[in-house]
Amino acid sequence: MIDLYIWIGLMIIGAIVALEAPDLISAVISLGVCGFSLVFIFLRLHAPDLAIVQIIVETLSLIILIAAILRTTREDTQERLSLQKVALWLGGLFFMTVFMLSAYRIAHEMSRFGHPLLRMAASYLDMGLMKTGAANLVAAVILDFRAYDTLGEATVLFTSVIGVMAVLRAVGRKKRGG
Amino acid sequence: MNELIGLIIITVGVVFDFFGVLGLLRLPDVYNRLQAATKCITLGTCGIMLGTFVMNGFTGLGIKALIAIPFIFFTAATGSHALARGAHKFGIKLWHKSVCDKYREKVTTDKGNK
Amino acid sequence: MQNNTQNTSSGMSLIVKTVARILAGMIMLYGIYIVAHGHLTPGGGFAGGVIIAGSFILLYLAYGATAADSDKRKWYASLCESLGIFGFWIVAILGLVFGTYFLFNIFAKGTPFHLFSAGIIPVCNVAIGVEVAGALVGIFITFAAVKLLERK
Amino acid sequence: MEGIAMRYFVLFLFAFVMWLILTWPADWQHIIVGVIVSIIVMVLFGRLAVVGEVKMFDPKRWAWFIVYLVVFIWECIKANLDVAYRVIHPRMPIKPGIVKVKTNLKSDIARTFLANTITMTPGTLSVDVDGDELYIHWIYVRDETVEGATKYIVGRFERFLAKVFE
Amino acid sequence: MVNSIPLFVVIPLGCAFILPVIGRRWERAGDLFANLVTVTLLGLAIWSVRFIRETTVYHVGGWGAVNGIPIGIYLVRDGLSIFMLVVVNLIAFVATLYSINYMEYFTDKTKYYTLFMLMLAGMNGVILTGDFFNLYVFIEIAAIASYALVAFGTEAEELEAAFKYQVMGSVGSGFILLGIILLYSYTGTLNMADVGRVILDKGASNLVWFVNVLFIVGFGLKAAVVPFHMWLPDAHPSAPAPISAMLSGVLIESIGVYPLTRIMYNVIGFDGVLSNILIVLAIISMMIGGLLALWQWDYKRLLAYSSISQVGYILLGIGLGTPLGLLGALFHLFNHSAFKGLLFLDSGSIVYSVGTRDLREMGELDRRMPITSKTNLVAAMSIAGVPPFNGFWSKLIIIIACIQAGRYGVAGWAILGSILTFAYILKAERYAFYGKAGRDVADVKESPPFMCIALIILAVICVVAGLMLLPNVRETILFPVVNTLTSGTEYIWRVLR
Amino acid sequence: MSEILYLLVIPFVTGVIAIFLPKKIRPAIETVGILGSVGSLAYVTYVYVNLVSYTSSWWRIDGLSRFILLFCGVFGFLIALYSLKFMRRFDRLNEYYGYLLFTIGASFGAVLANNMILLVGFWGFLAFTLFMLITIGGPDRTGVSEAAKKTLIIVGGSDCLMILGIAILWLLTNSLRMDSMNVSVATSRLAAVAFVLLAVTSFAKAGAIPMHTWIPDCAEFAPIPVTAFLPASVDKLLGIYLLTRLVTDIFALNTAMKIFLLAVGAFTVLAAVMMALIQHDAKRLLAYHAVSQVGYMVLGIGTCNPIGIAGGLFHMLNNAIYKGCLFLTAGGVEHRTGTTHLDRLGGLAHYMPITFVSFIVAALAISGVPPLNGFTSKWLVYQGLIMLGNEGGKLWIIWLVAAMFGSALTLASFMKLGHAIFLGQTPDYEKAIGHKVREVHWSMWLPMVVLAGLCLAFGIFAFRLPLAKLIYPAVGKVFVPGFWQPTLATILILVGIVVGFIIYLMGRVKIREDSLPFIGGEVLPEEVRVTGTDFYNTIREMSILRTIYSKAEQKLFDIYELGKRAFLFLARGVSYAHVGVLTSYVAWIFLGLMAILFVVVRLR
Repeated sequence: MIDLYIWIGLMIIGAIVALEAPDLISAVISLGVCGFSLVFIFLRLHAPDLAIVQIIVETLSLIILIAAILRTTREDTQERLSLQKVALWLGGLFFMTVFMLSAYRIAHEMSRFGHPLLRMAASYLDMGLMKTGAANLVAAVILDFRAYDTLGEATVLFTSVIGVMAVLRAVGRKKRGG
Repeated sequence: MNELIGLIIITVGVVFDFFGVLGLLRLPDVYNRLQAATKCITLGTCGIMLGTFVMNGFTGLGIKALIAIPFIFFTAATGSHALARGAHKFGIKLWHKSVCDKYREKVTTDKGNK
Repeated sequence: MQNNTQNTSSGMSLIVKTVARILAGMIMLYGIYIVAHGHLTPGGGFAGGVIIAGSFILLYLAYGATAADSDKRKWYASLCESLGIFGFWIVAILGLVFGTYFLFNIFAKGTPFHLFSAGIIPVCNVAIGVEVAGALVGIFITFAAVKLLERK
Repeated sequence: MEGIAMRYFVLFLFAFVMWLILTWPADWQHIIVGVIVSIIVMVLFGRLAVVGEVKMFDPKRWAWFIVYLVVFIWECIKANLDVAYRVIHPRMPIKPGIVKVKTNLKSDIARTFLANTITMTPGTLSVDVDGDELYIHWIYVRDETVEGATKYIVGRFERFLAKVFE
Repeated sequence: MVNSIPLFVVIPLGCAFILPVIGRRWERAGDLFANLVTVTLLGLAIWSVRFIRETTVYHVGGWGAVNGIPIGIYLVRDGLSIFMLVVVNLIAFVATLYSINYMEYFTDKTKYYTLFMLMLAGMNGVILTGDFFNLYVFIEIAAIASYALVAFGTEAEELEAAFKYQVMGSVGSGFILLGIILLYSYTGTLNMADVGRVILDKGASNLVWFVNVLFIVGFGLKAAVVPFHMWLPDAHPSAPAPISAMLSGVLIESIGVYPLTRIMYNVIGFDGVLSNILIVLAIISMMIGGLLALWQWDYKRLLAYSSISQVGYILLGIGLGTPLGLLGALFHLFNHSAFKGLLFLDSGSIVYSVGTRDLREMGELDRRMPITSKTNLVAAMSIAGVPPFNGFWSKLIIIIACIQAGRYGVAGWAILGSILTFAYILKAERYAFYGKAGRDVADVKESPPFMCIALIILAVICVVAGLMLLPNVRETILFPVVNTLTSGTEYIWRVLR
Repeated sequence: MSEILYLLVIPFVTGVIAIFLPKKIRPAIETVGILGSVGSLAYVTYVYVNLVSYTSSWWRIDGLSRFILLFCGVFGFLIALYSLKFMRRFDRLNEYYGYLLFTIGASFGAVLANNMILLVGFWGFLAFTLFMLITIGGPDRTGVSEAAKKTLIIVGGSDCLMILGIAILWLLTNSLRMDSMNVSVATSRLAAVAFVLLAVTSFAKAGAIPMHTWIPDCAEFAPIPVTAFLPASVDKLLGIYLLTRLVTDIFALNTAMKIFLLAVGAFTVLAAVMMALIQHDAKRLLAYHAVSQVGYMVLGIGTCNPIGIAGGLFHMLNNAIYKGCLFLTAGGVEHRTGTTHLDRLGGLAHYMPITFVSFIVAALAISGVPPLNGFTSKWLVYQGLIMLGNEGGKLWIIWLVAAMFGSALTLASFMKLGHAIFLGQTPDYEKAIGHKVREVHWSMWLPMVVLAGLCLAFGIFAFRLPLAKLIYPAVGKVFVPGFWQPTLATILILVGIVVGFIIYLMGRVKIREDSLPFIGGEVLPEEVRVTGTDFYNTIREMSILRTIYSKAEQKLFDIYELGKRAFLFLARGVSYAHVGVLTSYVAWIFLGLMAILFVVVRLR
């Protein structure tokens, strides 16, 4: 368990460094640290497939981010330490403290880490193959037991695409008006 | 036996991968690093794939590992080519000790002609 | 795309274009494979659809934004998207039409571990795959068009 | 146009074979679906399939292709060792530069293969193709002139590729 | 007819999916199909009213319970759902009718109708679902469609508004999702009734309270409760008028107030602390919304702020938790949909004819646009709570409920909010319709026929909705709806039966 | 039962017909309007005669509501008649008659209602019709719309208070029937709150300080018939009706509440009449008097003894009569000359004799000059106040003096008004309006004459006619102590009149001294004509009053303006938080989340 905390700590450090690094490229690399720590956490939690996906995503996004930086500028504009920023930081820290304290209070009430409470899922595991005939249990769940959700998710995608197309029209209005 | 041969091939692949990464770190500019990355890492990865194939034989997994090899060759070469070209077009300079840059001459003359 | 095949002035270099032409079909094939085996192996409509879209996006990337910017192509993508999800919808209401439940698994379940099994799941996967592919290509073309517009 | 029809057919074959490999071991369901899928791919991308496939059914070309492959793999391994040597060597014996070479190959696919081969072989990386001129990044420039560089870099593969694709 | 339940989602979804296909060549397809769909849905909803006393559960895909644990997705139609369905589909019907003419001056009507149908399907899905994750998915559908619709005019400020809306909406969705995840990890199930049962068994622990807070923030964001309201005054005015009417009239209620109410009352169980939190939020919303509306010169922005204030009223009734308070809240919800929809449609008519949203540039419109001005008057009087218009009755009930619950101070705030409402809405009336014109209005004409018909329908509803409180009528229509909420966790057993 | 329903149906149905008639067919609209009002009057007379008392859970008729009903009908008819000519030139005639009839119907409903919800429904609807009638408006659109807005905010806002009061009553008595309530204010603080809320509502309707400020604005900008009908008569009737109901039926008051009422009444009498003195517009001046007279009614009812209440009710009736008459004369003047601004008027007695005579009668009545009706009712109020003194307590003398001083000031201001409009120097009307000034049409002077006649009749036959037939049934037989005895009250009235003359003369003398040297012997040009209003500048210049007046002109004593300022100040403060920066908005969200978390942690 302790190694898990180490990785999580690394992630948090990475995230903070990424936020505060004066140089964009260091920020991006810290972000990479953050992401790859996640990979190890996945591995540690016996989810290699997720880890692989995470590696790919992380690598890709790192490349893309670095490319973006190369195309723009390496140096971030140097900000002075203004009062507003300090306030923002303190506020954020305060919020995180409160939120974390609350989260800590509820942590012990959740089912133990890595041992999910099987209630609905137990039925899926028992009768997934038998009732749906799908060898891939994930497919059985998302397209049969909970196909309605999947229809919804497909609709979300559809909605976003139609929305993007609608918003990115060249001309919005025919006449005057607001 | 297949297991052993596969492992050996994979090890070789990993060693080549290591060289590639070393090159990435040591070599001076984008183009040289691309050289190292493309060659060593392609071969390294191919080695791992081949090893996997040898270990698994003609199963679904093994076959897929096998057909990944040509694709990796294609894409890695093309990718590094595209990267190099893009880098050059973007204006990333060669290492200062480079001996010549025919491509820059060509680009500048093209611009002059226009 | 035919018109742009020999047009070297836009897009990436000849090598990338040629490789893209060779690979596009294979990528698409792989995408379809993922979609079709969604109920047997990890993957499914969403993942496969993305790969299918990838084959088109690869071509557009290789041939440049101008190749992608076409009202007709956008329309085809949009059509794919709409028809894909409309297919899912049809499958969903089949249950209602035939007097059982909405989204009921109305087809024969078949033998597990075979391609033709699991009732509506592969059909839905295909529909989703078509939708996702259309959606991503559509978005890509739309963004490309916006970028061209900005350049103008 | 016979050429175009041929392209479609070739792509169909390719796709079908690919499908069979992917779904190994194939049963009748996979084959049926495979035919459909290959037709879909053929219809969508047949127009784009690479020019010159008419020559695909010439066994002599296939033989040359195998020869080329052998040479290529050998060069490839050599390339890796070469790079490994340069990287490991403490002083890094490199003398990089971009040189121009010329090729006699005409078809797109041949040039593509040439460029990719160059990329995969020792010390060279193709940067751009412009007509029959290739710009090559060379990690250790032995000859800056066009002719010399051509002989060093292109010469090894051009004839095989000409036999295969031209 | 249990099979009619999924139709509320299926029909608009199908219309949305097919419209892009057929709408390319056939420009009028959107007008025709969208109106057909909304008419059908309105008919279905009204037809459903006769089931208002019973709870019907629909098992999507035929997946019922295994060992008493639901494994599929349940759709639940009870009194509250039917009531919400009627509200949503009524406003949707009027909005589509209005769009026939109004959307003429935007391009690409087909996409507009597609998004509209998706938003409608999302809202209906939220109302009908009995499953947490499904709730989230449909909230997202409705929300994403509304993001796009807010920016439908593609002007810079509209895009900015949509961006803000999207960012803040995502924050809200994030909280909701976090809450759902925590609940799932706590109970191991997603079905609302089942979650409720597990919570009943395990007791309300700290985790449930944390989830409560997350839901209040998340749904409060969707419902634009102060201090989570900042997106609304940008987003709602930017949308085309029928969409503003939908957003302010029903969207914030159906994806904000309704799920919050449903979860608080029927799943987790309502108690005094929640009541206090909701009441305080409600009072803040009422006052701040009203004050900001008073400060506005942009008519649609004024209306948007007033929505915040009115949502405060609804939340106040819900927070009281007494049957009378709930009756007032639900009735006010209905009324708010009607009059706010009408007000936004009227503002749309003004924009359509005069071309401005600035109150100072309007004026003398009572002569130029008689139908618009009369319907706007009806709506304004409704929102101000002048008898016999509908807003009066709900305001009356809520204030009496406050007194009945012994919260005199709250009643005082409600009165103050009400006076504020008078102030800002009369400001709008005065400048838009009765005051001196700020620009040349000689060539301003009344809006096209379909728009006028839509306005008149809503105006008639505003006038006659008070009849729902007549004895015998309220027993059949409103009381069962209130009973759904007051019976609290009875819901669990009705669904799991 | 059915009679009562017909009472509502007649005006509402004719109103709906009128409102939906096309604007173009004016004769039809006018016919419907007149028919509706005549029908209502006829039917209400029938009900008055035949239905002495009736109670159900929804409706109730008793002595009090009977005569108020009758007078609502009478005023409705007179105004409709008067409007025939006057409203010709207005645009939205169909709406005008429609809302007029609605007002008649709603006032019937409000008076008849026995159920609190019904009462508040009709009550609020009256605010709405008032708003609409004001928006029919005159030429000054900005002023009209502002006045309409202000009116509805004050009246409608006070209706919200009424809802609150009703809710508290419901909590206390568990009933909404007005006849079954008997709440003692002394028993609980809630009851006192409810009483104050409901009283404030009635103040807003009747126009007592501090809820009076809509009346002057409304009078200035709304068409004269509207002002004469609503703020001057029907709203007064209803407001005082409600107050009477509260005091007599619903609540049993304690001393503190009585003092509250009396203080409001006394202050209203004085403050409003002081404001009236300095007005330059006839309509505004009359409006302030309308407010001032409400003070007497409140004083009368605040005494809570039968004489006082009888006096208050009688004064309400009288006020409706003479104030209606005064507004109608002002309307006649406006109709002919196109203005009511006192600086531009004068010498009209010569041109409009009938109007002048009606005006004089009504003005004397309002000033409480015997034997006109105003005298009688004021006298009853004074008697009520004296009775209050007999019951104990020391404050009654203050109220009495205030009332009498108010009476004196009223006379003074009406001398000014009469001088400025009908006497004084005649400006060149033909130059100003382009035609000769004539007497108004008969349909306009007839209502004035009828009302002036009523003033006389109610004054001379006060005890035989109005009190015996109308008031006593409402409050029970009242023993009036020594009517023709030279009591303290009558002496004070005469003193009041003398004081009024002195103030009037003070103004005259001072102006003469100041202005004569400058005028010299020249012929006065139009610009420097001495007008009636200038005389009263003297009062304005008095040192203490000057500050108060200047503050009043800045509307510092206007509850509407005060509220507006407060709200706008708050609104500006709140709007600073809405800067449009996304980050700060998101920060708000998190702050809110934290706040709720804290609350949850604290409360659990």
